[in-house]
Amino acid sequence: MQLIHCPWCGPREEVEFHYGGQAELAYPERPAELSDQDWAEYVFYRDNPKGPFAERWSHNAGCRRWFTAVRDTRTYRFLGTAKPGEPLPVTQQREARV
Amino acid sequence: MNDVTTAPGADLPEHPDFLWRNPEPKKNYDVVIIGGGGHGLATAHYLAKNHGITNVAVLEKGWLAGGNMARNTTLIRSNYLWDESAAIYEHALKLWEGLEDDLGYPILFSQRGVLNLAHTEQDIRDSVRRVEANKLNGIDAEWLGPDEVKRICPIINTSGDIRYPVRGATYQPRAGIAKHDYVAWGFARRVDEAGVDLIQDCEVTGFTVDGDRVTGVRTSRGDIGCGTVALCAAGHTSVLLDELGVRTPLQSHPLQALVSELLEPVHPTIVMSNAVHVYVSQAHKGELVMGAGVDSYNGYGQRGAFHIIERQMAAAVELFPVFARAHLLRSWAGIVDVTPDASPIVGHTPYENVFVNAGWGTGGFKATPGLGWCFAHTIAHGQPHPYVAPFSLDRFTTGALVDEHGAAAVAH
Amino acid sequence: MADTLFRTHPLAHRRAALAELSAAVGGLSVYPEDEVAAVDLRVGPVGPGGDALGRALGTALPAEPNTWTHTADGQLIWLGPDEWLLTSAGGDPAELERELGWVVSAFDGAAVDVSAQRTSLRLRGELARELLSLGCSLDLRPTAFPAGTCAQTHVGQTVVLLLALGADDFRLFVRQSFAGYLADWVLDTAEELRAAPCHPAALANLSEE
Amino acid sequence: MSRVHGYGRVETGRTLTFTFDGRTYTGHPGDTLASALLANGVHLVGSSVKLGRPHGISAAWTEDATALVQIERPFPEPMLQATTVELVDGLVARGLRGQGRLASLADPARYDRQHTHTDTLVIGAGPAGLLAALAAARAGEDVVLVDDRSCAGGALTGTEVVDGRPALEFVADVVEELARLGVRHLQRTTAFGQYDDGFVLALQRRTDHLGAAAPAHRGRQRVHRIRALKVVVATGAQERPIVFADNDRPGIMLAASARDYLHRYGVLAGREVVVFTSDDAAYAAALDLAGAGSEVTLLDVRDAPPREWAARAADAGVAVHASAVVTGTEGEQRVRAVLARTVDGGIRLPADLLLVSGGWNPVVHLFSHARGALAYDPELGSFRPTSSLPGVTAIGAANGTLDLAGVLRDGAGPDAPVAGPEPARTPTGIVWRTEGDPDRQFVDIQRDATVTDIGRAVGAGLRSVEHVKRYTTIGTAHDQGKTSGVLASGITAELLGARIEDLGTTTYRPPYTPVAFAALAGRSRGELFDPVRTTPLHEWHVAAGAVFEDVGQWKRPRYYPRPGEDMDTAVLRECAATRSGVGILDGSTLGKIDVQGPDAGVLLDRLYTNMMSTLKVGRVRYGVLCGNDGMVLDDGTVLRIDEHRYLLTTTTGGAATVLDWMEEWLQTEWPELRVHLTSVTEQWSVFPVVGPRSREVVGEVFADLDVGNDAFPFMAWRDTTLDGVPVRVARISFSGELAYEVNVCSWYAPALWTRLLAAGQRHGITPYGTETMHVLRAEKGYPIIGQDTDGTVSPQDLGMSWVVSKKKDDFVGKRSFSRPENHNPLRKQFVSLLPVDGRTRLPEGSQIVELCDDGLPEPPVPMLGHVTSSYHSAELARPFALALVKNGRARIGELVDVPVDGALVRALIGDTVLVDPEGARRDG
Repeated sequence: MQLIHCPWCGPREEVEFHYGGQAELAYPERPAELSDQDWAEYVFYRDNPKGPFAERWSHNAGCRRWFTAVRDTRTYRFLGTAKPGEPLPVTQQREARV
Repeated sequence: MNDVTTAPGADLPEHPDFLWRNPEPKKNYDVVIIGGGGHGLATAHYLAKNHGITNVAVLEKGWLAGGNMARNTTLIRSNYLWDESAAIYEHALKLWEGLEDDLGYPILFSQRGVLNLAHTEQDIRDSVRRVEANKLNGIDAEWLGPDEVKRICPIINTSGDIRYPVRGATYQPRAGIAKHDYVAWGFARRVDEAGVDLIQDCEVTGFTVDGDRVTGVRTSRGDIGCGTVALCAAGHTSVLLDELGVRTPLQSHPLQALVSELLEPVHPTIVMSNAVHVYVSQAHKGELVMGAGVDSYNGYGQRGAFHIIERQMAAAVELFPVFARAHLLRSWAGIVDVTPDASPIVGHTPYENVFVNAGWGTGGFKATPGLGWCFAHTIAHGQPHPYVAPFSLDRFTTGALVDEHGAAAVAH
Repeated sequence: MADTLFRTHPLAHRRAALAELSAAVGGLSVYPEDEVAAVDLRVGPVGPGGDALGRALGTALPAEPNTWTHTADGQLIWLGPDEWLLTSAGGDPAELERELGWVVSAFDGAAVDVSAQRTSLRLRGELARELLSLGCSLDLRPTAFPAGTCAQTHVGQTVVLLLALGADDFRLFVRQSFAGYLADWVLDTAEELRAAPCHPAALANLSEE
Repeated sequence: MSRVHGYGRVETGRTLTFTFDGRTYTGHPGDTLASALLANGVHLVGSSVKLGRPHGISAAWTEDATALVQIERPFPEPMLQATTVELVDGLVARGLRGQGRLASLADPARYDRQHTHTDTLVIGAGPAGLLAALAAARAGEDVVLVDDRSCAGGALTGTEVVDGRPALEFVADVVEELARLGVRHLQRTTAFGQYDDGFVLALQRRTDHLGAAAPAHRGRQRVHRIRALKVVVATGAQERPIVFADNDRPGIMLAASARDYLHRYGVLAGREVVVFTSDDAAYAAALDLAGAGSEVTLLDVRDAPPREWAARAADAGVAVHASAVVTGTEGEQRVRAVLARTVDGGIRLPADLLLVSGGWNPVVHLFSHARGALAYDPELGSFRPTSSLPGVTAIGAANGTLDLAGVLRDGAGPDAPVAGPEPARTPTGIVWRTEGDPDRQFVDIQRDATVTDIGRAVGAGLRSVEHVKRYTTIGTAHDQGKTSGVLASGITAELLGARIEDLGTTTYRPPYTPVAFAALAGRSRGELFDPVRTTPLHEWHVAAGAVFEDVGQWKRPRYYPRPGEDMDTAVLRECAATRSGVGILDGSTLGKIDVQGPDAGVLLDRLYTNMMSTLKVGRVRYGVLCGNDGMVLDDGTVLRIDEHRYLLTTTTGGAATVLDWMEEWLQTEWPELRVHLTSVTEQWSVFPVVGPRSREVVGEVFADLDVGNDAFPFMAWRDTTLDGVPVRVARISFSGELAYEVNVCSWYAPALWTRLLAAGQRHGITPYGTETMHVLRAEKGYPIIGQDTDGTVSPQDLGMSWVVSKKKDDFVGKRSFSRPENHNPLRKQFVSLLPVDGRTRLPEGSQIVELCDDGLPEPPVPMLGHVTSSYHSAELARPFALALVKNGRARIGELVDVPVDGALVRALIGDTVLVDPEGARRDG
């Protein structure tokens, strides 16, 4: 059971939070102009790295605010959290893929 | 002193004196299967048996069948909602029914039936829908009322005054359990006999690529050339495909399970409840084997959060009051690879000689022989077997999903 | 027919059981509180909107997360970075919403009457923290959760807005539909705190140390 | 009796009576079942699982692998270790062969959990843990100390000297000071799992040891969920046996355990004792037992036994054989003789107790749970922590420190109290097994798993300890390999010719010791298993005799049967009353979201498939929400309250999901939008007043409201007041009837409900439940999201293209509508089905097939779709259904078959709207 640091409310138990998957996925500017494949990538495809991963979390049972966290998917350890608009707390995933 | 006369598990068969060689990898193989779990081994088995392809290596980064195969709760059933799912799982179930003979290995396949409980009006609708679909697909299935549920599994609390009373259940009599290690080792022994090299402690770290073909794999035990690559790496598929620059809509999540101590038989079947999130069977030696839902976040850690276990225990005691003083003996987690529609991805990749098999979520074990059969066919013919064709990657582009969430959000 | 529409407290049916509990357990008092007007306020915390709202309320908005302040007849409670709950014992909900809505709308804010959305349960006495610790994962040590702090968190399996009013004095706002559950949870959990009708030797042994 | 005068800490002044395997014995408070059995000379406790070999008591605490018992009274509990069951009066137990038995009744005991936060958690109240706790407490830290035994002191027997006084006096002093310093000190509390961020779970046994005096209202066991900034693992070490032939007989025990029985319980476990050791610690056991009156012979594997210990042994009359190993034992129900090889050749030593010590295994489980790395230490012959783990330290024997002085230093640092002089330690001889018949050398005694089994595994080609574990089942029994795990690694390495360092050990996983399911369930049982949500009218519904339905966590009235009515009758009555007169529903569970801000309309336009920004103040619009995949997520009505304010409703089940989902879009995608979302689900109670007489009822109650059709048309809302209380009335119809949804602040819900009922009395106003609501809406073809849809249904599939805006450039899900599959002509579409016989109600969930005149063909039979809703209609005087059917709208007027209970029911595909297709009633 993790202790997750909500950027506003501070450390709270994992059960107060909702996981939102990969962070930094922008809604396409003009979906109508995307190919079916590109649209499918936006809707369904997510990174799945083994290592640091930038994710969305929402402090559901608390302040109801969404924030970004970088978490290591091997150890589950949170490397940092950030409010929306703030830079990512830690450099994240694609190290292995760029 | 005590009145037990037959020892629990005394009738469990011994393992054979020889299982497999531990060969050094060769320079080249016709087919390299990445992942020495149930699916990799079954694929190798049917490649040899059905297609005569034996110049094959199965590369396993740890110990053979040490991933989800060693961590699952061994439930086998085919009562899936959609035709596409029902077809592959039923194909698997039929193979399970003959697998002990095929492998010459006592896999302890025990067809004790599965009850999927319904607690709400919507559960009942979903259950009837699935039962009726199963019947039309030739799969044994029935809808049972609470009294019949009680008859099949007397320890279920079917009284009306619990928080979510049991309103009935679907029942598939042919469903069952098998002993996972025995299954893996049965396949492994056959595969080894056929001349396939099982290579453990051999982690694939990269690929050598020539245009749209992969010519070899880089491993912790050296480079290995290959004609065809077959990915059977479950939760690690994304990591491997990332090396090839191929994206898949897979997410890896921890999935926990647990066992109790050995108990005198009380639980003759398998019970699953989606609404209260638990499923239970009693294994051959008497331990209660239980699982729950997946942990919400991505993880490769083979462990999960304890509140999931606590919730699962609450559900178990709610449904089976006599379990109150059974004891949690050991808990563990596997890494399940989940797709957006809760159905697998099997078939082509952008590389012409690389085939993928992943995304089985909680259904991997039960599909083992069926997938092995169909994936071997796919590799041998270069074209998806009809049973796996609906599970191509391009369904996410066309929208032709096989969405098993709705009526079968039932994990496992 | 009555002349005015009467109010019904969501915990009316638990009042007697809670009173019995409070009488039976020394060091614990639990009771449903009277309804108060409550308005959910949304406005940017820093800048003219927050200032204007503060002026209207006669007190600055608590900017520190997990804190609350007194107002003339109620409380101003931090709910989120741009969200507060204002309670008012004497206020008229609709009027309050209208007046504050008029203030915050000029700053793209919002004011919503949520008077009946939640109800509150008061928990007092030296055993109050002990009771909460049986179902709340927060660090409730007096140093970590002193008077003036608040938190939205779980008690049992429901979300509450928990306020420390004093050293051994808590208010639990709970969504009205979950209020019965929370009261039942308190009643069940407080069994632990009842004097043990048992052998004195056993009592001595029950001390955990 | 083998109770020795002058030893032990049990309360000999009080006698407890208990029954084991049908015979009655006595013991004392402070005994465990195992110590009481040994005190009564009972060594045979159970038998092995596979071979049925007799098993006794082989240790004194949780490491015991053999003495498994079933408790029958006071309440049946399967498979406990006799060594950990505290004796109480009236205890009834029996020995086990492998399987425990569950009670046939529910457990009446209560269980709970408690959250504790602390600066430092110390696990283990042995000398190291006590001193660590003391140091932290003295430094002003908040400290929690947990220990699994009934009292503090750990492995201290009382013979040691600390700080110049007997060790247990020292312990008592520390315990007292800890209490003074406010340390929360819990005995009988086993830390069983360590998770992330200093999170430790510990099980406290609170009442069992009180026997009949246990207060029933108090939790029997409590799971402590402890969050600590620092965790100190001071869990000690467990003695490691040495494997030899017939090492599983009753009367064979770990050496330190025999000391424990003597000093803790005053029980001398044998009179003729052989001690077999490769470690110094067993000398203390030999000397203590000799001092208590036993004849003791000591066999030391090592060629050079520790000089000082050997001298003490000689003084005590204990014969010491160096370079000696046990090769076998004799005796059936208890060991009778020990066979050994000494430098003088094979000998046979008569014995009623054989003590074994092969060194020590640090208890690293809790450290390892938290991903602390372990490595093999060749001096210990075991695995110990190597890495440091943030916030977690292992000290004392848990970290491989075995001498008392060192342990005290581990706990207290340089200022540690002084330990009395001990003989210097001679290195442990690392011996996994002796020579002898490997078929009878048991590695995992509980599983009857032998050296032969490991040999077979290795011969079969297995190279990993995990494979060997699975092949042999070693380490999978009740004790989870506490004594066998390291041995198995050692013997496997030996047989493979590999290094144990390279082979490693199997993974330690929670729980450290078994935990009852009910303890983990805690208070989440019965009604508290999951919260029950109720509306303000719940008590009214109960009094009215409503039958409730679970909808998510809500309890909703499904119907209100009158005496003698079943559901069908009641629902037909409720439907007829509503369609012909007036009915009233408690619709308060509907999700409600207040949307405010200048960009409210923009947000709604992006989320709903239709246009919401054009809605006029005072009007209502129905809307559908889709996911990115273009499938229907939820639906509901939208009221425009003013220029910058809307009120949305969602389905009952979708309320939380929709609000979270909208917040996600707003906060993560469009934070620039000036909009705020607030849940007002419980703020407003909602009562649809439905039926041709609804206008009279609503008009009568709200005298200030013009309810005429012109002033107040369909899909409009109006504010009014009643006795000064604001009320919002909306003309929304989910039934196709003239209807007014009355919204009021929930404080006044019961009062207003009562007013409406009173006003409706002369019109026969009829409260109706969800079942009637479903029938009425189905007659109108209104889908219920989640019942008629399953996440694979688009608005177009529902026949709702009219709700999908053509004007908007984009909204969530729009792009997915143009994917190829969305234009598949064989997509399933929403239609009605009328059973041709006019009698059969098609079961919901039924599958639909093409007409088959000759009965169903062999499977697989292609399916066309399924029945999503099905009812008997009072209005139509016949059953009807809604269904999703492939290409259904093009097939209206065609017949299909529906298999029901082995027969085929023929049904006609029709349009979804079966009642009042023109909408005259609704609009009237």
